[in-house]
Amino acid sequence: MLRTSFNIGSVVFKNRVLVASGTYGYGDECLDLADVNQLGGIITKSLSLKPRDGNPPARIVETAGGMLNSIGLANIGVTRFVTEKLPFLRTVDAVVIANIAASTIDEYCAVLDELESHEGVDGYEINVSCPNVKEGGLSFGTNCKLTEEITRRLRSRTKKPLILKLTPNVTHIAEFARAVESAGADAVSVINTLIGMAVDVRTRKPMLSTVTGGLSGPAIKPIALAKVYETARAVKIPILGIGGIVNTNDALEFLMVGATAVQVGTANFVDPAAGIKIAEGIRRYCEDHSIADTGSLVGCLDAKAGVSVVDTWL
Amino acid sequence: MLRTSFNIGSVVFKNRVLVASGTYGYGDECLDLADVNQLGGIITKSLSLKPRDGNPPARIVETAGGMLNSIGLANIGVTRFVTEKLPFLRTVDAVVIANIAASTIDEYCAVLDELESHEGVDGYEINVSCPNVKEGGLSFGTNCKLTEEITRRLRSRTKKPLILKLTPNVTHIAEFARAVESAGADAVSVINTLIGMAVDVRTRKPMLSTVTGGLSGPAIKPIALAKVYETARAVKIPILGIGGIVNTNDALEFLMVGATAVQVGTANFVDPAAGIKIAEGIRRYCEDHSIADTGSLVGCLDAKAGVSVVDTWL
Amino acid sequence: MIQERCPVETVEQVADNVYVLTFVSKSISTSIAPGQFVNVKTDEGIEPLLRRPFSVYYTQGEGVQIIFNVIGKGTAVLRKKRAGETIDVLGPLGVPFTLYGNDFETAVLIGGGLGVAPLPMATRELMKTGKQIVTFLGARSASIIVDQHLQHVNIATDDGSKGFHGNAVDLAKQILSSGTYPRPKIFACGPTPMLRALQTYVLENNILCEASLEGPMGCGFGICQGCPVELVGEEKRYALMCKDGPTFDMKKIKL
Amino acid sequence: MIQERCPVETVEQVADNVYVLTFVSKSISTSIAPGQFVNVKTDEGIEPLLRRPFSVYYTQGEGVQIIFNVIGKGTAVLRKKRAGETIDVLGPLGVPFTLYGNDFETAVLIGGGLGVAPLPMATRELMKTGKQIVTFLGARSASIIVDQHLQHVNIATDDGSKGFHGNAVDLAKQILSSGTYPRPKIFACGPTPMLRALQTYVLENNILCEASLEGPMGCGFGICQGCPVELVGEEKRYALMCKDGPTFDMKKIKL
Ligand SMILES: Cc1cc2nc3c(=O)[nH]c(=O)nc-3n(C[C@H](O)[C@H](O)[C@H](O)COP(=O)(O)OP(=O)(O)OC[C@H]3O[C@@H](n4cnc5c(N)ncnc54)[C@H](O)[C@@H]3O)c2cc1C
Ligand SMILES: Cc1cc2nc3c(=O)[nH]c(=O)nc-3n(C[C@H](O)[C@H](O)[C@H](O)COP(=O)(O)OP(=O)(O)OC[C@H]3O[C@@H](n4cnc5c(N)ncnc54)[C@H](O)[C@@H]3O)c2cc1C
Ligand SMILES: Cc1cc2nc3c(=O)[nH]c(=O)nc-3n(C[C@H](O)[C@H](O)[C@H](O)COP(=O)(O)O)c2cc1C
Ligand SMILES: Cc1cc2nc3c(=O)[nH]c(=O)nc-3n(C[C@H](O)[C@H](O)[C@H](O)COP(=O)(O)O)c2cc1C
Ligand code: FES
Ligand code: FES
Repeated sequence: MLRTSFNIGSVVFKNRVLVASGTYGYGDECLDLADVNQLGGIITKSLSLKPRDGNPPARIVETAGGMLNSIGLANIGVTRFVTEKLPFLRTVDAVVIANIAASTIDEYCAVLDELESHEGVDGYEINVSCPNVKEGGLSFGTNCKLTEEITRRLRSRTKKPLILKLTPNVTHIAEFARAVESAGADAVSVINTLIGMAVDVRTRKPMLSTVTGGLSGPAIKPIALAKVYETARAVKIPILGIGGIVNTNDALEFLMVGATAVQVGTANFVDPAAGIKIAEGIRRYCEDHSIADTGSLVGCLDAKAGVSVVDTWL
Repeated sequence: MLRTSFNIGSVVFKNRVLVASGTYGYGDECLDLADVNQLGGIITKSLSLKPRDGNPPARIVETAGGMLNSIGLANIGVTRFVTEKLPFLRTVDAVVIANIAASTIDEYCAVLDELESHEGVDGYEINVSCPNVKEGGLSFGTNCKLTEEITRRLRSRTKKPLILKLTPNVTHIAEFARAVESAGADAVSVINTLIGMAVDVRTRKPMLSTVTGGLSGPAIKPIALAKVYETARAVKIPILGIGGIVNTNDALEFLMVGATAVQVGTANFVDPAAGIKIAEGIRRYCEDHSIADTGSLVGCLDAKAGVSVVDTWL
Repeated sequence: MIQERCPVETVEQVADNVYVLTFVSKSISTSIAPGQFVNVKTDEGIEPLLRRPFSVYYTQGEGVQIIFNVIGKGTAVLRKKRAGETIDVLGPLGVPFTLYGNDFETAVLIGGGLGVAPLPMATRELMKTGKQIVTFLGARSASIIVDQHLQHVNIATDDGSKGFHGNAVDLAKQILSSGTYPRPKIFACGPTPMLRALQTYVLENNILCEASLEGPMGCGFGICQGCPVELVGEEKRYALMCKDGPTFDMKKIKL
Repeated sequence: MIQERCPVETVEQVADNVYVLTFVSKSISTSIAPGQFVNVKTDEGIEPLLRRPFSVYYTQGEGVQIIFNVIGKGTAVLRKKRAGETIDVLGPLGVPFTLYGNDFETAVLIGGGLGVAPLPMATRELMKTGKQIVTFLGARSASIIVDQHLQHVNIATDDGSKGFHGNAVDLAKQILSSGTYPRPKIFACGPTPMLRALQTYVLENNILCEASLEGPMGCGFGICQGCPVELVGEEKRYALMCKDGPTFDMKKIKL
């Protein structure tokens, strides 16, 4: 009998495939296309204290093997989430992780406190790729001290799993992983989108209303794998691997480099059942290779060359 | 009559398309496939003081819309370059830029001095994505102070155009651009490859012998464009835009976001005449849009939203 | 909404660079309503990565037709499809045109370029209601006009190569102003500039009008928030083109 | 070396999951030598991004043939090619087998799996030299054996479904040890494990042997440095598979 489950803290995920924040709404948008109960977990769209309209169009543009988005964290806000979405999510047989975004540390705390005061959320993923108003809009996620402080402040307010979602747009992601681990994070999600842009040569305008946006999809998979690999050699807490996963093979690569589980993002837009198919694919792979516990795939990469990730000759 | 030329310092490039370092050998490998005289410039494979064997196989793996390489800067070394390659390059009617790589600052200087003492090199591009032995192998390119120091040391040794090739694997590339500008660089090349990796799930081994390598090709174009855009708003010196350029449209995007010229890399492996076709395509575009000087395309992007590049909500 | 691998039946060229692809899907052909769309994964693999939304042009039995210009990656792939190959289709998606109700007597259909796409389905449905129908098609040139399955078609071309020399909106204004069409409601689809011109006209003259919009979509079914349409006089700032549209009351949106 | 858009003539299945694609190129068909390869852009666009190297399997008039297993992206595209479609081909590339010279009397051709690819061209060339030829083909199973255009073929299958139950190298050893083939030189192509076994044998018995190697390539013509082959007893550590190979003297390389 194959063991597919794993834990973060005391929370048990029935398999190692989750859907990534912002790529599955609040879990109730496409129930006729995919049975969310077969997922290891659902991570909500980032929730802010007040509802956010999001950015003007265009918010999306396709690129080579990927896509850019500039949604601007459009979301219904934590209050409406609690009243409109939590009731359904309580009925779901999958771990429910609320992703939180904010522009001040107090706001992060306020959203978390609000969610703590209700049933239904099993844990938190913190999106630190947000402009910090206090620092003139510099992203929290590119500032190690602030990321650490957010973690410490939130840690003191919840016993539920606290997952910090790291941005790849930094020099040494391992530094950030170590900082949040020491500040009490239960896990890290690696990676959020990479900053990118595209130009419409016909109009000479940026394709996105905000000029730049976040790059996701298969194009970023090699970068995401390297970031997970770097992180895995820096911390002991579980890593949720994210970036360009569209099939079972992709997911296995992430597990092998050290991810405890994976999140499927962009692929959901093409096939809302992608995550479920991948969970099934991992099960089949394990059976074919007579593996008894999907956990034995985690970090099984056979890499003699212990070279540093950031410092090869390029 | 369309003006296609531009200058870096006193050196005149006849058009805005160069071939990128490491993707065109020493310019003499595929003369029967492409007429290098039609290029704006040729940038040599990185030259080190001593010849380098490079890394063991596998050095290359294809990824979604891109490729990873871990060549390990295999090159014939500056001495053999001078005797075996310069004679041919002197006959070429295109700007010849020697790219220099090293593992100590003195070594950078030694290679440059050697090249200064011979005819045929019109300028230098400095590859700082190299492990710095003094700092235990940490890459020069991720250390702003060291990158600045390399620039200053080299600046004092040559009057020829000095181009610093920046790595994208940093939080704020603009910082590095400003630093090298203030240290006397004539231009910056943006970007070198992004660190990435791939796993062979069948063998559970990394696809590259060095585990990680450099990601290039269309997959990285959106990231490269954002880095060029960020750099263009930080410095006044010319920017050579690089990253995933395979056709005229790609090149125009780079010019529009602020690149003075572009470098074509990976595309050369598929079509050694790609750069020439792109130069021709830019010419046609200008004629069709009755543009008199390709320079008027540089930075012509119509982007009202003056948002910061690194700090959008992701 | 279902996701289905549908066999391609035919791909036929119907005008200059314009093709009609017919695929077989009983569930979609029987459930789709005029103005709704399907979201098509044009090819396996990751190029192009995202699905492509297409209005349903017509249905016959279990056959579902989409009509397209070959513009880029996705449509280049679709044009090459051969009978028997399959495409992965998601649909029906979006809110259809409101073709029923007594708030109008004449249905005025306006299509600019490939904006003709949703009109044949609408026409067939409207004929059942016994309403009067008049159609205005605009295009750059006669060579790209597609006017099948339509009623009382008036044509406008930018180059004057066929019908009225000008655009469809100006032609429609002219003819509607004659008053021969009582209590009109306009159903329009086309490029944004055309819809803007139309919006000005219908707001000034207080004419009922629904438009089918087009723009980039990430998912097509409401999970990516990638398709905002700016609202006017509403509490929330944006609607989603894929879920709240693609058809919108012209009074409610800012183009 | 030329780069040419070549029309595809046919794609025929010749064994289980094995196909032969014939394209038309006068310049390549007339200039290619046994052991050389062509580098094929299987599809326009960026998926797959890089060219795919293929040994030239056979030539007839202006027709050039490559033989392939459908393994991944590139070969999946090639299998679907239809007559009249074109592929972008770069070639001839690499160093051919050394088929001439008096240092051998018997040419021993060994092909493992699709390692058979370069052998028909070599056979045709060798027949002109009047040398004795013997061929050993190995495969997982009979269903994937391709033995056209060859001479004196001995077959080995891993599952024993045809010929010798075992691999081609062991079969070759057996038969060569009988001594019936004077002054042999081996020309081999196949998976690396097979070539390693062969290398051990030829070095121990001091038999002339050239092998055609396979591995990832970025460009195929020497500008990317992406295809190192480790050398032994040479000053420089690596040769380039694409330029200095793909054929190498077994004495000179470390597999
Ligand atoms: C609700 C809805 C319904 C639609 N119905 C139809 C339909 O019935 N028929 C149809 O042909 N298309 C329709 N579209 C548009 C369609 O989804 C594709 O965007 C279009 O076919 C181009 O896809 P592509 O992959 O060929 O081009 P892409 O490769 O996606 O784009 C190539 C280039 O063309 C530009 N481009 C994209 N779309 C357009 C456009 N419409 N006009 C001009 N340039 C463009 C892109 O910015 C890009 O630079 C609809 C879109 C929506 C949202
Ligand atoms: C000099 C030279 C000559 C060659 N001649 C031939 C030939 O005559 N016929 C032929 O079929 N191929 C030949 N190859 C291999 C060929 O170039 C391709 O690598 C192979 O066809 C797979 O390409 P693909 O795009 O279908 O698979 P890809 O999409 O490139 O690979 C799919 C997956 O299969 C793996 N893979 C790649 N190649 C192989 C392999 N050979 N065996 C097992 N797994 C693999 C990859 O790691 C990847 O994970 C030759 C290679 C070289 C260097
Ligand atoms: C349209 C879109 C919206 C996203 N919204 C969020 C979000 O609200 N919060 C967040 O933490 N990440 C968000 N992400 C990032 C994804 O969760 C994921 O980290 C990223 O897309 C990389 O994974 P992928 O390549 O599988 O998509 C979003 C991504 C996309 C494409
Ligand atoms: C195989 C390969 C070898 C490279 N070698 C070098 C090098 O020696 N020095 C250097 O500065 N950049 C090197 N680069 C980086 C390229 O010059 C270029 O910056 C990068 O590939 C991005 O451009 P592209 O996407 O057009 O390839 C190399 C890239 C590739 C793919
Ligand atoms: S396209 Fe994804 S929400 Fe509309
Ligand atoms: S494949 Fe590029 S050098 Fe050999």
